[in-house]
Amino acid sequence: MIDILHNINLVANILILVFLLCIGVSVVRARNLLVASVLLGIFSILMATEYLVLAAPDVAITEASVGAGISTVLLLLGIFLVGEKEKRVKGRKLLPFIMVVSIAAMLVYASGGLPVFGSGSSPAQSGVASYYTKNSVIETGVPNVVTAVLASYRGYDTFGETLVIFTAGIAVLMLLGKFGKNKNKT
Amino acid sequence: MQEIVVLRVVVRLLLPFILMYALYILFHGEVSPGGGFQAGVIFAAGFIAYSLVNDLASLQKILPHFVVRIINALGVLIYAGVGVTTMFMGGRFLGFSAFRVLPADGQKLGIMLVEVGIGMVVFSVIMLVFYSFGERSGDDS
Amino acid sequence: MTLDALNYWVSFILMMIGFFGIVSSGNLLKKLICLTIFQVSALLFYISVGYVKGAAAPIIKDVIIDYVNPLPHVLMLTAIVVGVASMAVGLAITVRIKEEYGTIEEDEIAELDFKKHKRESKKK
Amino acid sequence: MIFANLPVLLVIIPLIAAAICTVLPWKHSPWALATFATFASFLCICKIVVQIYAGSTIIYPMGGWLAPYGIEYRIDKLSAIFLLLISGVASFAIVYGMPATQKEVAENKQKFFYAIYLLCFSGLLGVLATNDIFNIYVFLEISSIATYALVAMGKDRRALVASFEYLILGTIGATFFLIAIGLVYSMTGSLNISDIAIKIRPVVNTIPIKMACAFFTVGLALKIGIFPLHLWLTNSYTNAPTFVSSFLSGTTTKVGVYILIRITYGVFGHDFSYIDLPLGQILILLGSVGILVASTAAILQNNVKRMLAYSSVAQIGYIILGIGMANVPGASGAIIQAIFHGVSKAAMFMAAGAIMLSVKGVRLEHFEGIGRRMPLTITAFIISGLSLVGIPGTAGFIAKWYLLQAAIASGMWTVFAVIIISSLLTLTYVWKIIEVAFFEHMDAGRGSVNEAPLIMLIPMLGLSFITIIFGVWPVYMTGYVSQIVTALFGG
Amino acid sequence: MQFDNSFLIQFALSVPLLAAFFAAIIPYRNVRDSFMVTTSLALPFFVFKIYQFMVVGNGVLEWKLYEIIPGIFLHFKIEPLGLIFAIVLAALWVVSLVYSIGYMRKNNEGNLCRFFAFFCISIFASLGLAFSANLVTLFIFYELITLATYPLVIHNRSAESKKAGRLYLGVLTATSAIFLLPAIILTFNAAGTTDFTVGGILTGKIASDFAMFIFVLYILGTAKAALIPLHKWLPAAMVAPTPVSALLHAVAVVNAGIFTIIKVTVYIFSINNLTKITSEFGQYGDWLLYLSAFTLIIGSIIALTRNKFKELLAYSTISQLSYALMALAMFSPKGLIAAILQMVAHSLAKIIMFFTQGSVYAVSHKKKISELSGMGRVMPYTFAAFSVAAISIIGLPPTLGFLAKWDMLEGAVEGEQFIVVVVIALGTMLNAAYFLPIIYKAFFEKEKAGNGIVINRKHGEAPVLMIISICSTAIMVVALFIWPEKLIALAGMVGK
Repeated sequence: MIDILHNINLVANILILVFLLCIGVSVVRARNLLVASVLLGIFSILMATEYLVLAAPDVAITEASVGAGISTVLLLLGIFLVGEKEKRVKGRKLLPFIMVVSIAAMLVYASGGLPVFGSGSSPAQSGVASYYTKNSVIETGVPNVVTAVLASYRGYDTFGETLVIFTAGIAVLMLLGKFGKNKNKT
Repeated sequence: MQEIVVLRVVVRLLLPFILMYALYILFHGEVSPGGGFQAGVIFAAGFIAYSLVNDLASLQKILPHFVVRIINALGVLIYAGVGVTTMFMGGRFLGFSAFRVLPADGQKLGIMLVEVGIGMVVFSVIMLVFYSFGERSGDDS
Repeated sequence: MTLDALNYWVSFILMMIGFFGIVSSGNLLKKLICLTIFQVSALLFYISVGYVKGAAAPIIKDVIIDYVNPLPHVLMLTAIVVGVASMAVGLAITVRIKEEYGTIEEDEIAELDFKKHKRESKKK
Repeated sequence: MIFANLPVLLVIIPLIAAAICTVLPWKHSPWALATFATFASFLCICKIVVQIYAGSTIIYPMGGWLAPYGIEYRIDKLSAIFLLLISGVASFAIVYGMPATQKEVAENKQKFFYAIYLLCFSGLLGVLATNDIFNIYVFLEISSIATYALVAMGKDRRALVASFEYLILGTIGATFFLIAIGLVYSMTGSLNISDIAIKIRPVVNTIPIKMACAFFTVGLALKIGIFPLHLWLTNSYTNAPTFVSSFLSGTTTKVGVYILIRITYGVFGHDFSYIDLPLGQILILLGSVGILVASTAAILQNNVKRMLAYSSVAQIGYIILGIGMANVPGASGAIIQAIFHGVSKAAMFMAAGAIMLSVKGVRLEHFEGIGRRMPLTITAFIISGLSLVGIPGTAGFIAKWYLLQAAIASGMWTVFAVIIISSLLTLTYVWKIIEVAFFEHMDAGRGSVNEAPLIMLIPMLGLSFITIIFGVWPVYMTGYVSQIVTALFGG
Repeated sequence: MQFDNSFLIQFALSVPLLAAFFAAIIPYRNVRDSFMVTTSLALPFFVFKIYQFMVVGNGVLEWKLYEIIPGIFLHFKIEPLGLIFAIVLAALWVVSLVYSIGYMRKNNEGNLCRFFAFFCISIFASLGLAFSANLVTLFIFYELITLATYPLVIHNRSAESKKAGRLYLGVLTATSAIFLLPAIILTFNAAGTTDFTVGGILTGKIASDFAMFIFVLYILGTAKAALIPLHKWLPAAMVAPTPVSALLHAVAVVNAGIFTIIKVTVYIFSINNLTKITSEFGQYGDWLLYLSAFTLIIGSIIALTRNKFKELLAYSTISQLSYALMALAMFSPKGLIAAILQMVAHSLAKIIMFFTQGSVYAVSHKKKISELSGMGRVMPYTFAAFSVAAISIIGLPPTLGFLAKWDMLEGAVEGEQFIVVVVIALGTMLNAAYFLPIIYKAFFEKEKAGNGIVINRKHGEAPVLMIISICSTAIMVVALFIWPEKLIALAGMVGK
């Protein structure tokens, strides 16, 4: 039963990846910013599904709510302020393309040395991770290992994460804020 | 903006449920996917939906700017405060085990508090960003 | 079959697609959109690293089965936040640029700046 | 309880202060709070440095979870000296920054300004203190995002474009860094630096590790502003507010250098990074070319702040040279250069800012006759400038001395020549300013130009005298640095 | 004990600084000048004390401050050569100070505070150079001299003086940074120390070709010695006020160059070692000899063609310096003594000449040789002193210059380097050829009216301060011819 499941997973995985590539390309090619941002939303949703397929529900939820939700809303707001048309720029395509293709080839070559996808015995699995899955319930009493690691084992990272978004909020406020009533510009 | 009655009514009906769901995600995050971060996002999404059908001013009436700012600061302070408290209770920074006799209980409590802090920060930051953009667009149009 | 490395490949290729977008497009907001793709690809890479064939999501049940690696998930939650945060700041800056310059096209901005620079050097 | 938790206090005091700053109502209170927090963490660091000078490495497991399962803070001699640099420069800069910020930033935004400064500051400290490679990424992002915002607050609209460039490049760099972490993690299964350093040995020659090394370097090169990737640096230093450019020039790039040293020497090992991989040659090449090109560019500039920015690129080139040569004197030279370039460049930006505030401009002609009107300010500027040149008796000379020794030791005569020639170029652009400031007369139309206020003078003079003090009595510093370097090469 | 014999050095060094301090802070002219002069009088006293302590009661004087760079101290140590340089400085500083006070008053120049402050600081730097006990200390003070004299060169802030100042600074710093500093670092790496030690520190440490390379670097690095490819800064610096030119060309700067080269030759390489090294290169080994001979001849020939008094003096300085270098390049003990004597003799003579030029300019604003006719009878004392100096430069008795040339010739004959003999003879003729006409004009030619020369004898002789300083120096020149024993003895002690 597990086997079938994982076959289905594999098929879904491949399909979604192909979709992702197509949408990624079309986002880059889209001339209209509105279209691009909506496509980006779809991209995020697909990504979320991919995470679900890869058994990462927490990340999936977050990606769905942030990538598809919040960032799309922000982009739309931004586009509303800056206009949706993108000017077509000539030239400056070929050199980047060559560079990018070469780097991509290098990376794909490099990924040959990586541990096999989905193997349970790779160092990433056998490292600290196994400790978490074994002991988190005993040590923290929290069955959701991700939450346990997030909030307790690596709670300090999460503190940093909170501060990152806090910083971003203050930054946007400082750059754009009009603080409700008072309307004096910088 | 022109009136869209259906949408307004629906959103107004949905709003409590969205908020409830957010709280569920927040406090049920230990046994099921989700946690403070997602909760904050969804909580904010509810309000944003509200302001999309009504206008920004009416939203700022029920959720004023300075309140959001205070929630924002408060969230960070809760998170840091938990850590400092644990230091005062003889543990390390963010060492929740110091809260209770049983380490696990302490961890449970600490994680809960921390998640609340995260939720507050995320929610308030999203609202702040939304407000800032919204106000700009408000005086551009 | 050699589809084992497919996830890695796709994440790298996506990354490069985003990179291409950043370099080749002159519109600042478009750059931001491509930047998001660029970042998301890294997420895909991590989650793929953490995946174990046929393993369950890392929420401990009573029956002992093997779970996927939770650590990359945690890291990626953080990474997602970082991504959206930098995008928000970028958007804010873009809006301000639009207000100050009246355009968000790179070349036009450079043109305006160059004019200003020349005026300054003439002023002396 | 306090002393046990010093390592974390030095980071979270500014963070908590930042959170409070955003809701403070009164006029000068945010600045007061920021100053207080900066000095508090500076004091913590001093205490720690005293402990470490005694020879102990401080380890602090976050949340009581021992490494590698939890995140740990690990402060050794290397991180201590950089902590001291960052917090010292910050303490001087924040005192200096009050009048400038008063003029340059709108009243109702100052509390956010100071809050973001505090976040940036603590982010940098967190990077230096932590021993967890992903934690480095997180705190680096805190400081970077804060930096983008700070740069964007510049009065000139070009500041916005500069900060946008910075944001794009910085994020790309960060993502490269992230991918590199992912590669390393997938091969070692750990995130703790000391743990990785052990676990990486068996797999060190696999392709992914080499890729990871390359990715780390590229990402950090973007953050540091190594020569071909330096555009964001010059633009943002030029257009940022006075306080910001004096703070950033002293701190951010240096933290990047720290990470580069920590990872290439500490994790991969210098023999692997610089001998097995061609990294050494690449860094040396980029460094030398960068030094020459950037110094020449600095000579051609007419805007003094931009000149200083280019000179920063050149000086970073020296650091890269030292790191790339990967021998004991080279590394010592790189570290000393990093520290004292931070100090003196901060002082120079402070002086330039003070002059800009009183003369309403930083172009070369605005400096005419400044030597008479603002003697102390220009003194600070010149002392620091001479330290950049490497005049004997300043700390810059010590760094150059070590770098030349390194060039001889590794038999790289071109590098030797580059260092010598570039110090002449440096002298040229510093001298341009001295000549204008002292041997030109200020035209009468400029109105009354007075010496900068005391609150701005004390920090810049203090910083510039530090370079002299350590240039004249370098022995303590050199001894300390040699301990660091022996640890890097021995371990 | 460290303190007991080092306090003399500290006092001697502190005297010019004190004077500089007075010059900087005291706004009232008379008070300032009197303070400076009285302070400056202390320097000869201390130098004399040092002389007594060292030579009479042959003790060792050194003062080690602290480690500048790991393994290298800021370190002062007095040895005969440095002592000679210090004596010259002490004597000529007082004189030139008195003179320049007179000069500046006569031409009522501005910015006197800054002028005198830097004047004294450059003396301080030269003194530090004279006392320095290792290469790095020497380098520091070498640079300090350059930096301290720059404001003097561009004292009247005209455009041309700025250009000249740039050239001055550019050549001197560039050469010292490109050649001298690397040479020092290489020496440090090869020998493990940079202390000046009798018998040299590089002896037997490195291959002779590498040693020759380092030696070349040293020679190129000390552009203050104004060998021909690197001499451009010297004529350029002539835009400075005359006392400054005197200081630069007679007392501080050029002597610093010669001093550095001699010091390196004696205490880093050592004479014998260098003779060995150069002999290995056969004919090419004597490149320094040929180069200095070339400089000597060319400098004199250019001097012949000049009509501007100052330029003529500048080029004669160039040729005179290369006398010393040529004597040194023979790498024989006699040659060494000759070089040192030449250094002293040239300083004394040349400062007189500059003073003369200054006085003439001060009283009658005449700058050209052609205008000098008849001046001798208007300004008898000045031109008498000038003739003494000219004789000394040409190298005739009864002057110190004669002794220097004599030793040079002796050394050349002993070393069978007859080219030197020829060159010296030629040089002497050339010197005579461009100095005797001046004396002749000044004393025996009638003052012709017309072609732009206005006759006025109202100005009379120069102010008394200037006359005093000139004549006293002239007396020194003669006196040192009559009682040279102590000087020669001291010169003989160098490198022993």
